[in-house]
Amino acid sequence: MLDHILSILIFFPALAAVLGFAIQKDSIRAYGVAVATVEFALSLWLWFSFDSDVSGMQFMEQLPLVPAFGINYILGVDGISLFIIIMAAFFTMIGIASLTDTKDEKNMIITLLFLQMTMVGVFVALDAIVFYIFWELSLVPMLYIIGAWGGPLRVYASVKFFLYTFTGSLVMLVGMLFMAYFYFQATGTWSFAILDWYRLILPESFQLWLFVAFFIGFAIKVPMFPFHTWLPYAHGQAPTIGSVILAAILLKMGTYAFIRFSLPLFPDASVFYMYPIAVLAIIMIIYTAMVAYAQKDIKQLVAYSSVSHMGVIILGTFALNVEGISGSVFLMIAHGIVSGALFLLVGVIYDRRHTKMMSEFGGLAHVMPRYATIFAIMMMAAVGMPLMINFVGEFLSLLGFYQQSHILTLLAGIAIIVGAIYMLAAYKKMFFGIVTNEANRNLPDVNKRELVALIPLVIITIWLGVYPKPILEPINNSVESIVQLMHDKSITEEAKSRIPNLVKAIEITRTSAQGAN
Amino acid sequence: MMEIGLNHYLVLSTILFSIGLVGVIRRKNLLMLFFATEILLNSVNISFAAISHFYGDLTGQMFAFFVIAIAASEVAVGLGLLIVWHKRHGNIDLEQMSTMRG
Amino acid sequence: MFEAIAFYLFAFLTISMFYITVTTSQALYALAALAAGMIFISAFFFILGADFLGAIQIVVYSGAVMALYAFGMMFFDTTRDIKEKQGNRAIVFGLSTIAATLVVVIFAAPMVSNNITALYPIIEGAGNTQQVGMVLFTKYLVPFEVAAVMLLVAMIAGIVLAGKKMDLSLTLMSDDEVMKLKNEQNKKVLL
Amino acid sequence: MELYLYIALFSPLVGSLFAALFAASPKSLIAGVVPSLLLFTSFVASTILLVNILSGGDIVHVEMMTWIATGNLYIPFGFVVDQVSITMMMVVTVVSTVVHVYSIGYMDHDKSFNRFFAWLSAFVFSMMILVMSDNFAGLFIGWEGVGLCSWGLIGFWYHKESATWAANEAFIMNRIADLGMLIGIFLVYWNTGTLQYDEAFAVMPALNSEILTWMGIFLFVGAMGKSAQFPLHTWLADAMEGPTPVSALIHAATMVTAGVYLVVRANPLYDLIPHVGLFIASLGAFVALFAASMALVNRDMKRIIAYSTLSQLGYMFVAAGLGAYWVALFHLMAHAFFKALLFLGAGNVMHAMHDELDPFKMGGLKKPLKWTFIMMTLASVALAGIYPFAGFFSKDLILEVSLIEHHYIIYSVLLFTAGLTAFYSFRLVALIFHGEERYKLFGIDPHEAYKFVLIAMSPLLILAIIAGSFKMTYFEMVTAVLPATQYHVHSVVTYWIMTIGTQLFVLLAIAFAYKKYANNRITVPNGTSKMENRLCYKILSNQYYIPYVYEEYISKPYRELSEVFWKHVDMKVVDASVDGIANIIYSTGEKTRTMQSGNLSTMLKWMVAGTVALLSLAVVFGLAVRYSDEIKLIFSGLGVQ
Repeated sequence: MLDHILSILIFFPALAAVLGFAIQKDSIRAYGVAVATVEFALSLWLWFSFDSDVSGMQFMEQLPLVPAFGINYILGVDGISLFIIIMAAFFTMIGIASLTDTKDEKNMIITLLFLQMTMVGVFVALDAIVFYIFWELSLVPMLYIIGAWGGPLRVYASVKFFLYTFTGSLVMLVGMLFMAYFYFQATGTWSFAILDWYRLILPESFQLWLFVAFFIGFAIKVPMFPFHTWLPYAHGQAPTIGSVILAAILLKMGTYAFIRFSLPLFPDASVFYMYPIAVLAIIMIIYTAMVAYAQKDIKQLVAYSSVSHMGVIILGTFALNVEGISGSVFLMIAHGIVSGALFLLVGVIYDRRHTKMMSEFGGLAHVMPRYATIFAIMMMAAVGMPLMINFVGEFLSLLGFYQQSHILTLLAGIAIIVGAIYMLAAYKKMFFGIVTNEANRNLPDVNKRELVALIPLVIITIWLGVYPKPILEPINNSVESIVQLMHDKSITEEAKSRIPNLVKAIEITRTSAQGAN
Repeated sequence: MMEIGLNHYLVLSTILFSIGLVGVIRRKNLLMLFFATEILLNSVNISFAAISHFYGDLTGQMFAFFVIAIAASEVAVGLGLLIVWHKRHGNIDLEQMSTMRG
Repeated sequence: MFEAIAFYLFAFLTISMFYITVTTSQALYALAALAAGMIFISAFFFILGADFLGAIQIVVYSGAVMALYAFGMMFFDTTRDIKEKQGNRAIVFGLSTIAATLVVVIFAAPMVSNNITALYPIIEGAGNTQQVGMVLFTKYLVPFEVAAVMLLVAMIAGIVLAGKKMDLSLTLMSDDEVMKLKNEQNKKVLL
Repeated sequence: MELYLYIALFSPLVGSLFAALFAASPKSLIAGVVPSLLLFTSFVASTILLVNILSGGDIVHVEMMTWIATGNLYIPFGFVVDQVSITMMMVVTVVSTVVHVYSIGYMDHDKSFNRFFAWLSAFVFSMMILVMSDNFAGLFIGWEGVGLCSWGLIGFWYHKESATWAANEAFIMNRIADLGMLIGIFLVYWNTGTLQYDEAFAVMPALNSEILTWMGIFLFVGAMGKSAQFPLHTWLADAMEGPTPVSALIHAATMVTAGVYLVVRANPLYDLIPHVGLFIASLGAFVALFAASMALVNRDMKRIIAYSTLSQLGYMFVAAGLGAYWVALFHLMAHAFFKALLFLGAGNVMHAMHDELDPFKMGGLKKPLKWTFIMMTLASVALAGIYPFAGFFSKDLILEVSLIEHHYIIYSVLLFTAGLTAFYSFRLVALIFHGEERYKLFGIDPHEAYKFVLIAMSPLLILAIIAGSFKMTYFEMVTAVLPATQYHVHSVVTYWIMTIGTQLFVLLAIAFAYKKYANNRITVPNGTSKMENRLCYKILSNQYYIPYVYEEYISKPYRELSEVFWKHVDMKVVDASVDGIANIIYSTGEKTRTMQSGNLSTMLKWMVAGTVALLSLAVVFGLAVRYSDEIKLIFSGLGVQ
């Protein structure tokens, strides 16, 4: 079973979702929770059996799909993807468990299970075509979630979300096809396997173009400035669960793909584009943080803050050294947890008051002390308080990038100031002061069902902030192999000097890559 | 001038083709449209036959042959449809056929 | 010399016939002119030595196609003048001419550059019909058979389409009408 | 010894968590008593460690566990108890134990009693991490931790708009400085390859001085935020919105001195870059004078003490900047005791006066608040630096240092400030405790604080009096790790002239303060008196208009710029361009839809046009292929690759 655990992880939720159509409306929730829990348990088992010392791919599976064009169903997991998969399973679980009075609950749960399939698929796929298929498929359930359960502007938001990201991924597809074609030209055989591509050294001019093609697809997904405008709409209109999963997992696809595709495939182009991308990332960080500060709607604020944090992730990724990339991978997880939790928290208050306007609140700390406490913890985590999960990632990302540029890091570091400004201002508006709005006077505090979702997140936030090693170590090993690969592959002097040489045997990746063939 | 070469045939073919196209564009009676398409097909046939002749290759004739076959079946099916249309609407006017308005 | 005279003569005749076909407002004239044009075209085929094709042209067009048109026209009101729409003449003729020229350029290009060779050279000492037969039943056997099937299908389609009740469309009819139709059919079966 | 280290470190955390358990429930005494006891435990453990160090024991250095390890970066949770950190630990544990016990009385009637202790103990824990960490990252944890707790405690009464505003201001100001600190840490890491103090400092002498200068500057920027140095000082005065024990613990004794601690801790670095040190000293001297001047006219009891703290921090930075690290640390310690005492006394007064802060509305409180009066007076004497109180030993030493180092401007500024310090301290004492009993006008019946509160304060009183006598013991201990420069004025005559002169100057200032404010003619100012309309008074009472400038030229533009970014840039430019592209496609569709009129003859026309287009393309490509060589030639002629 362990040999096929990745396939099981992908298709178990899908199968369960199909069977879910046959389940009674009353018991669908229990069914959904059960399925998601099993999936989560499976993912934990995957972690348990994962060998942290191996930097390459593990649990590889292979099945030919279109042998003539080298399209194979290849799966594998390494330290970079492992935890995002676990997080996907985790969020689906608590998301389903904490669903509150949703209309048409059955369809929602089935959609979520389908979404889970696509999410896991994206992160374990090692074949570009398989990756692309899951990447695009993931849009469909999300489109449905926003379009069917969203707010008043839901159709606009969902169509915008779909078309925007879809356009980007088409460009990416073209890039993939070109990449495969180059591979064909170089070796005489077709292959879409990423590990095969890793071994291909492209001339710099090709790298530059292909990098841009991939970049557009990923950047829209992340979303990077100036491609970010679909996100506030999507978040603003999506139901709580949709926002949670969108922020926690779907956005990570973009940053994950940067590390999986852009960096190892195009090391020279990565170095070439490092500064422009860093500048974009810094604009993202500061500009969106300021936009977040101007928001009146708490959910929009969290959405913009998400964009701002994604900027730090991008910056860490393009630090191109182990510290930075490890940090950015860690921050992906951290941001997933924290922003997911913040969206859940916004959902809590939305369920009670059916408004997200901050001006409607005030003095909530009197009425809902537990809620205020959890919100404060998550807010502080988002602000980057040490000993909380976000800090480790942000610290490492910025530390890593500092090696590349001092001034840009200084600018990017403004993130910790502006982040504090909008978060604290929002918290003050919502929770401090006296209760002015009568409607808030008798709001009930968080109930058990919500606590089920929130308490684990709080625990993880602090636990991984204090002791990030269990996650950081596997990430570190995998990142080291990627950095070394990049160093070995790079052609230009510039890239050689920018990407550190770890002088470590990279044999593991090599053998596993060959094992894939 | 007196020596008839391939070019003469091709020019003739061009002229006939233009006449056919003019017919296609101008006509609004469906039957007349069919006539015009026949002209188009025939003009091409002339080219085929001429090229075949001047290059000593039978392929051109073969194509012309198949073109004739297609023209014949087109007329058969086309007229059938035309009759159906006429039965239902009482006319075969192109202007009336606007159910495909986008 | 004879060839030139014949070419110019028939060229003039074909062009004028086809011109009449596309300009006349009388359907019958158009039909007649078209038939004449077809026959004149076959003359070119004879001049070019494609006897078989010429014969086919006369048989198929002047015989079969024209007969079909003639039968078809019996359904329509052919006495009525056919109204022409007032399009932009420049567009009409311009487009036509450009298209025709381009077609010819494309056809002529390989020959101008002299890079075509005869795939099936004309065999000396055999009549045209014989040669056609040889090529048709070897290299082009499959297309030939497909063409035959196509003609068959077209024939059946023509018959079916012109047959009964084809003027009714189940998709365009309302439910009541469909039910009525069904009942009628059932009655027939019962009877 | 390691056990004691862990006890000292973690018992505040346990206390905090214990109190947090009750955070949402109504007041229970146990939530205050248990953290206090645990803090006392921490204090005892620290004392044992101190005794160990004093008796020549080894420095306790433990590595609890790995925190972050990736690439070459390795950050453990490592703790070290050496002569410097034990000094800080003693200060922290003593003051916080006293403040905890005091708070049981002070917060008696507050409904968020339990929450208060959770925050307060958490603060102590963060502070302990800050001072005990053996690496910069650990320091940063504590650094941010105390910032967080400070936020929670300043904004403790969150129903007050001003309190939450001040809390946010403090947090954000500190964040600005923390960025500098973070950059400093990055610099240390990338240049030395480690964040451990000992290893990093060992490498530093080999680095070039430019890098070291930047390192020093960025780390000091961090220190400026926490220690509220100009221009990041405004938050400290506003932070007085928090409960008074908080002011005593955080904003007088411990957190604000973290900046000084950082400079002292990084002494091997600052020794290498004396020019930065001189800058620190100059800034310190400036802040000392600057803050003291604002304290002169302020009418808020707590703010006056806050400015005095700021001023004393300036003194500490002068010492630290001039390389007299042990002197800075000594003043830090002495200052912690008497300033905490002063604050706690002020807290008693506030309680008695029902949270009235204007000393002009008090007067003559020495009778009802006898013990408080004695304590505050002694604390003020210590602050003014009168022999033989603690302040004399530490503060005069700083004056001597600046003189010996030949920085006469700094010396004279500090000397002048010493006079101002004495003046405003006793202005406060005089206004509160002497003169007419003006409080009666407001119908207040003041009562002395609880007995146990006063007893709890007494250790501070004792320390404020006798701390100076530890000077030599302290010197011997701490110079094991800090540069052991003895500061003695070479000529005995000069020394005596200086000392006595300073004493006389200070006494004169005190006398002047008493003369001016301890009489019965003082009334509550109402903005009409001649002095209040003077320009300099206005400037001083408006804090040099700095908060106003910050609000007008930083906060407001930031807010407006945010609005502009959102409403105009994001909505109107970025998003609109995306929608614009979509609209172009839409409208193209709308326009070309007419093509699909359903009219077959129109369609035929289009078909012919399309055919023409495709045919032309075919021809063009055909020609291009045929003449590709020539085309390439032409292009290369045009300079296209």
